[in-house]
Amino acid sequence: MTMRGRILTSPPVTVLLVALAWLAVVPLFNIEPRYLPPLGDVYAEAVKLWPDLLAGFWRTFLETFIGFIAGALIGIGFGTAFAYVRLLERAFFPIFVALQSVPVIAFGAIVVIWFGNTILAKVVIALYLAFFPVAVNTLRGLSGVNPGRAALLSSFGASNWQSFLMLALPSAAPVIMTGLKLGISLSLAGAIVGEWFGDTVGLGVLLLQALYFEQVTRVWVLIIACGLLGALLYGALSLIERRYVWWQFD
Amino acid sequence: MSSEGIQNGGMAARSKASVIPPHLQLVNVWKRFGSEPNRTVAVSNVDLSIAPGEFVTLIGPSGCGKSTLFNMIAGLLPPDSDGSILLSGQPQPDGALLGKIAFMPQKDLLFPWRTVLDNATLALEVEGMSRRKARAKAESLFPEFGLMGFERHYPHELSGGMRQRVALMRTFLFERDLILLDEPFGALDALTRAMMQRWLLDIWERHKRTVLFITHDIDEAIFLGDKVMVMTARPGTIKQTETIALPRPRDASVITSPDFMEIKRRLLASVEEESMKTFALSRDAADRKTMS
Amino acid sequence: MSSEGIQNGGMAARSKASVIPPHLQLVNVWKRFGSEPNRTVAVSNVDLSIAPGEFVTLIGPSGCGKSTLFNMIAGLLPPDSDGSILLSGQPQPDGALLGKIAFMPQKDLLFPWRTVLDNATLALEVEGMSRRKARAKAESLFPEFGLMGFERHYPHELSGGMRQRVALMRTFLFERDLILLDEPFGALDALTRAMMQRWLLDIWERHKRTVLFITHDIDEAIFLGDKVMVMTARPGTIKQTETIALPRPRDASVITSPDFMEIKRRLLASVEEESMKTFALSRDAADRKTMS
Amino acid sequence: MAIRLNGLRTALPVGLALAGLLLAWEAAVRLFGVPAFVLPGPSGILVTIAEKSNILSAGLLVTLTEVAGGFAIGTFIGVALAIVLVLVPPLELMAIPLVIAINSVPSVAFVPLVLLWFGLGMASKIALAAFAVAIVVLLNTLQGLKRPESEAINLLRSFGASRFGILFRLRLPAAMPFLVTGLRVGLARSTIVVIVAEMMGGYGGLGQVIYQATAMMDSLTVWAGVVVASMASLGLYGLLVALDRKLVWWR
Amino acid sequence: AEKVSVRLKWVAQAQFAGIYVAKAKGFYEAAGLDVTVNPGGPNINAATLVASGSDTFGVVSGTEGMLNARASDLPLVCIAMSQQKTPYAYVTYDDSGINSVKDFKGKSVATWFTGTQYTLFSVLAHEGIPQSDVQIVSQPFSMQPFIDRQYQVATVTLYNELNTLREQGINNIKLFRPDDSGVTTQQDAIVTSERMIKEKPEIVQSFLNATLKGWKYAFQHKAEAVDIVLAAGSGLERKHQELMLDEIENLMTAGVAKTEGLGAIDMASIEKVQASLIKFGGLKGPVDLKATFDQSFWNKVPADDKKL
Ligand SMILES: Nc1ncnc2c1ncn2[C@@H]1O[C@H](COP(=O)(O)OP(=O)(O)OP(=O)(O)O)[C@@H](O)[C@H]1O
Ligand SMILES: Nc1ncnc2c1ncn2[C@@H]1O[C@H](COP(=O)(O)OP(=O)(O)OP(=O)(O)O)[C@@H](O)[C@H]1O
Ligand SMILES: Cc1ncc(C[n+]2csc(CCO)c2C)c(N)n1
Ligand SMILES: [Mg+2]
Ligand SMILES: [Mg+2]
Repeated sequence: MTMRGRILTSPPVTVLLVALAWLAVVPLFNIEPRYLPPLGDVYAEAVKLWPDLLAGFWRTFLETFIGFIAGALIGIGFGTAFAYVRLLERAFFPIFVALQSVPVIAFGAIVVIWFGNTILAKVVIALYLAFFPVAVNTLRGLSGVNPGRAALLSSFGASNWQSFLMLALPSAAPVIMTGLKLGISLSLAGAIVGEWFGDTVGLGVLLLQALYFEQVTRVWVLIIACGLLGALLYGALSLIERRYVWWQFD
Repeated sequence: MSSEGIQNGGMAARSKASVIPPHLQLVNVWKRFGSEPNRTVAVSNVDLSIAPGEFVTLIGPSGCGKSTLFNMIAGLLPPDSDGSILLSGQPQPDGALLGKIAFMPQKDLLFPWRTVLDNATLALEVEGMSRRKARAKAESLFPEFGLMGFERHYPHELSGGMRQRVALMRTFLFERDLILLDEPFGALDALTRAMMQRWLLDIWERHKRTVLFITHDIDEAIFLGDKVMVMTARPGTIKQTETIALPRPRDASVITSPDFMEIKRRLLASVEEESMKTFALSRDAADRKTMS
Repeated sequence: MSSEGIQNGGMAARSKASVIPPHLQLVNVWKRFGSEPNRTVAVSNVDLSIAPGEFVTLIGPSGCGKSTLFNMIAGLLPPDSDGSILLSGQPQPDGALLGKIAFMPQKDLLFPWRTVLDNATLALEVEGMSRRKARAKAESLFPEFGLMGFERHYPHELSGGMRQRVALMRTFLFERDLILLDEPFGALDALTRAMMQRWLLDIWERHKRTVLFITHDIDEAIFLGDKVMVMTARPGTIKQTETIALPRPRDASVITSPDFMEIKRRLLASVEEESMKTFALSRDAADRKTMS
Repeated sequence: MAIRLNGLRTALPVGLALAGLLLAWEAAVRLFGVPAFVLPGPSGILVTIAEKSNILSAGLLVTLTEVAGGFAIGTFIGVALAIVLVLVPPLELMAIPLVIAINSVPSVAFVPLVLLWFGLGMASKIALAAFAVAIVVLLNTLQGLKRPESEAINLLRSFGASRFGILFRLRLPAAMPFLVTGLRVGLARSTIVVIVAEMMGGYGGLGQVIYQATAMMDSLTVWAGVVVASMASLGLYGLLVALDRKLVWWR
Repeated sequence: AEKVSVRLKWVAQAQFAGIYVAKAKGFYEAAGLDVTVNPGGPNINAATLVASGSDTFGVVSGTEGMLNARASDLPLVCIAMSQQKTPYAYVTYDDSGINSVKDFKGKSVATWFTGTQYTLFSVLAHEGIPQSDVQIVSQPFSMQPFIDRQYQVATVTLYNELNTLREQGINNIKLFRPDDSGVTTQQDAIVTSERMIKEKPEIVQSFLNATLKGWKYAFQHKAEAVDIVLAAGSGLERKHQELMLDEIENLMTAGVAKTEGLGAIDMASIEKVQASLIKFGGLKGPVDLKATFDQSFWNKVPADDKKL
């Protein structure tokens, strides 16, 4: 059972199974290409699109990555400030929760006015979306530090800075990680949609064009590419988590 | 009756104190939480005095204020202004005690992201010792604490008894003459616990520090202590101080000796009275809660 | 030495069994986990026999297989095929025991989303009793269990002792003649624990069920039991069965009586030997771990 | 009295901060003469909200219907699938990697396809929201359903409970906090995807209002739409927090 | 070289061939300009980007869009018009029972709400149909809903969507052209901001000269122009772009362009459009046409660069 389980759950096997199912299902049920094009067509389209696909993948990755890192750093900064300055939290945290609900994607057009047509506009959208989950989770993690441990450190005569570095940050790290994992997928969505506000390269651009020129097969290629990028980013974070932040928050 | 107990305990401590100053002395220490009408008096009117090198155990029912008292002695909570804490005869203003006393809290509170070794050196690091030096110093204690070979393990890989020994090692490495141990063996099963007690006495006899030790377990209190202090139900105060004249070094057989039995019988009666009170108190509280 | 103990225990049980069939009988019960080379033998060659209405306590070092044994008796784990479990003389095939025995696990396992009352009626609900009827039945037990007024509270509002009483009430409401209690008081402090023990005896004397009770605490085992069984370190087997002839009803003073002391001394020696073995075992395991 | 004072104490800092921010915004816009198409002042936006209240409320109604519908359907599907998977462990082994793979595709990437499949009406937005919600709810609920320790499951088994008994008495209640977390993440994703889908093609909704206003260079209406959308999504968030308290009352 | 940018109204495609050719062939460079071409998309407003100064120039909207922009106080100036005929048409299936624009009554008609809706409004006004009699819906940038018959009438551009439909084998359709209803609007205005005109008129002039030169070259070397476009946009289909360029040539060389040259602004048609917009309420009042459509730059473009 466990042996079989391990084989069944390994990613390559899943990919293979899905591919086989795809191959079988399209002719079997005579599915129209607009619902699901044959896998062969999708593959051919991917090959045709290859250089653009690669360039787009890299560009979208860059936007997501820079936006995410910036958003994470700022988020951790604000979360920390909120955790340590009660008044700041009481005054601004509710406003932040409200701002989190602002659909930036809806006024990407204006973001482009503000930040120009550079990569910056997409980065800012990705940043904005990643920022909130990270800030909220940082606050949650830091304010959930076990008071017993904090007391222990102060009984050793630790300074606030020592307590922060030795205790608060590591004990909040698992919660912050959760925030980061939420943030990265939002960042990717932000980067893709951000590209719809005028750009030349990127998975989002290709997606938009594919729709404009009614190329359903290409939409599938792009969905798979987006999924791959998403899995890559999320997987990298999970790996970092498993490696460096394996303990539990209590 | 209970006020008499305090008088006696206080007197005895004071007369001893006149020869060499007591290592730790508490004079009329109170701690009140909140303000009327929700005031909780956690600790009331505690006077006590501990000589250098003494091993004093403190028992009392759950919630009677033992941990609160420890927090004050460790400098984590200021006592109310009507009392004072003296260390080797010196009164200690608020905040002055932090960093002066080795304190081991009720739970082991190991840091899960640090290895056993790095948990042990925590206090040394806070004091600013270099990591290399701190580790070298800690490593030399590992055999004695029965933790050889576990230096690079993480706390979650240890059994309860081992975790407790790591926490103790951490406390011992923070080299202060006065050690406060808040129920260090509370989470252990009875058999492991018995072994740890004997081991602790062994360590103590070799390091000769002053120890103040909280427990719920009368056997443990008698087995370990030079003196056993009994606290009353909340508001906690010292009700009785029993000097344990059992010879040292003590081993397991002491527990079944008639002298031990005699002391235990006396303390049991005293403690039980207090336990009953807490029981009644908690019931009252619940009643009040359900009514409101 | 230890095989002798088993023989004696087994013989005694069997001779009793010929008069009225024993309530519970285990014959050559084994439990092995995993397959070679990672096989763990948790329980080996256990023979025991409990008469109806008897209160049997089981002690043994941590990890010796006590909970595994209980899981088998409760029907949660099938014993290895070379042994069998008999209930009132009837052999029980796999799965047949589920629902026949009232089992209280090591943790209280109260459901935080249920009120105290609804936690107590859990087993009745599973049996299909209507909610109204189940509640009525449970409510009548509240005074006896010292939980009056707490019916609508949630578990997190209770103290440890109260939670444990709710778990016990849940077990008692699942009206089966055989009750398995796995260290019910393990998480309580010594004082609360002492009170709970007396209370449990009181309840037991009134309800007269057959009880099999796991503990780590020798005092507890002697104070409560008609018989104390000692398990060896892993692979756990019954090493010794001690009949406790102390008169009932027992009260706190029994603990300090010479008879009690005598039994305790005997058991202590036996248990300590096993504890030392586990200690050594765990060290071996750790050594092997660090080496690999 | 005490409660009112407490309320005031929490409201006061936020109120002051909010007022300060809005004033600074208005002042900056006026002082530097920022044109409306770059950034209008809050007063202008407020006035526009009032003026265009019928377009906005019509759009809001559509968007809310879509989000709510998607939420309901997505939650149902997510929970149902999670239950099936927990009851049939081999299925879970096979399905989970697939679900995780699908989960890593940002849901906005599906917008074009879903518009093709379900048309421009509300159905496509509901489908997208349902999809976004179902995936997170499935993963979270599954995690919650598997949360109970084996000891608790064994306790119920010892009472003679069946799989379903264990599911309803133990697994489902234990999964509630996880479900709520899933809903919270789902809310963020579904509002984004619904608004984006409305912009890409729709007969109504706030996304379409914002889209048309963008095209018509009517930046005040763009901002009015954005503010209304934010308020609505904040309201939904509040609703979820309340639901959290209701579903997970025992914490 | 002066760094400037030009914002397009849509994604890179042959619709903007002249711009890409001017850049690729070095016409801009020769004019002392370092031009970045920024594509547009469905969700951004190119006009706003130029007005705000984010982009220096733009190929945005058309007659109605310019009027609307000025009515919204955007400091935007049109310096040339690319397409001389209305590039839009309304399509319906042969079996829809719709035989003229008059039959739109009671039907659902989709059009782009990105300014294009005003053309529809004008057409309806000219045909004497009240807007409220027609169910007008916002058309997405995909034709699929029309293919699925989610509405009876859809809007197409002659250079793109119409070809898309044909490529998908949909030929059972008929077309209604605004010009046939007497509505002619110019599209793809080449614009810049008032500030540029005031501060750097010479840059504006250079840009316009090079752009029109690019267009002329594109029409003279179509295959090369398509190559250049394909290199600029990712994943474009050659065949589709060739068809697009053909149609764009039709549109850009019609009307006044035939006599006066590429990019000419047809003030007469603009006045007519403005009058009809005001008539049905699409515009509150007349705007300053002189300021909106500045012909002075176009007039100074060397004939060689613009005359066909
Ligand atoms: N910060 C606080 N505010 C209000 N009440 C407090 C506070 N800290 C402790 N108390 C109360 O003071 C009383 C004493 O608590 P304390 O933890 O000192 O008891 P304890 O004797 O250590 O109990 P235990 O044996 O269970 O550890 C308790 O009733 C507790 O609820
Ligand atoms: N499912 C299992 N698979 C493998 N090993 C197991 C399993 N369950 C228990 N064990 C092992 O069997 C041994 C006995 O475990 P058990 O829980 O019965 O001990 P115990 O006597 O109840 O200990 P404690 O006093 O700590 O509760 C342990 O070494 C444990 O690791
Ligand atoms: C939402 C949307 N708006 C416009 C178009 C068509 N389109 C592309 S470029 C352009 C300008 C023509 O001069 C037009 C009208 C579309 N497909 N989708
Ligand atoms: Mg305490
Ligand atoms: Mg156990």
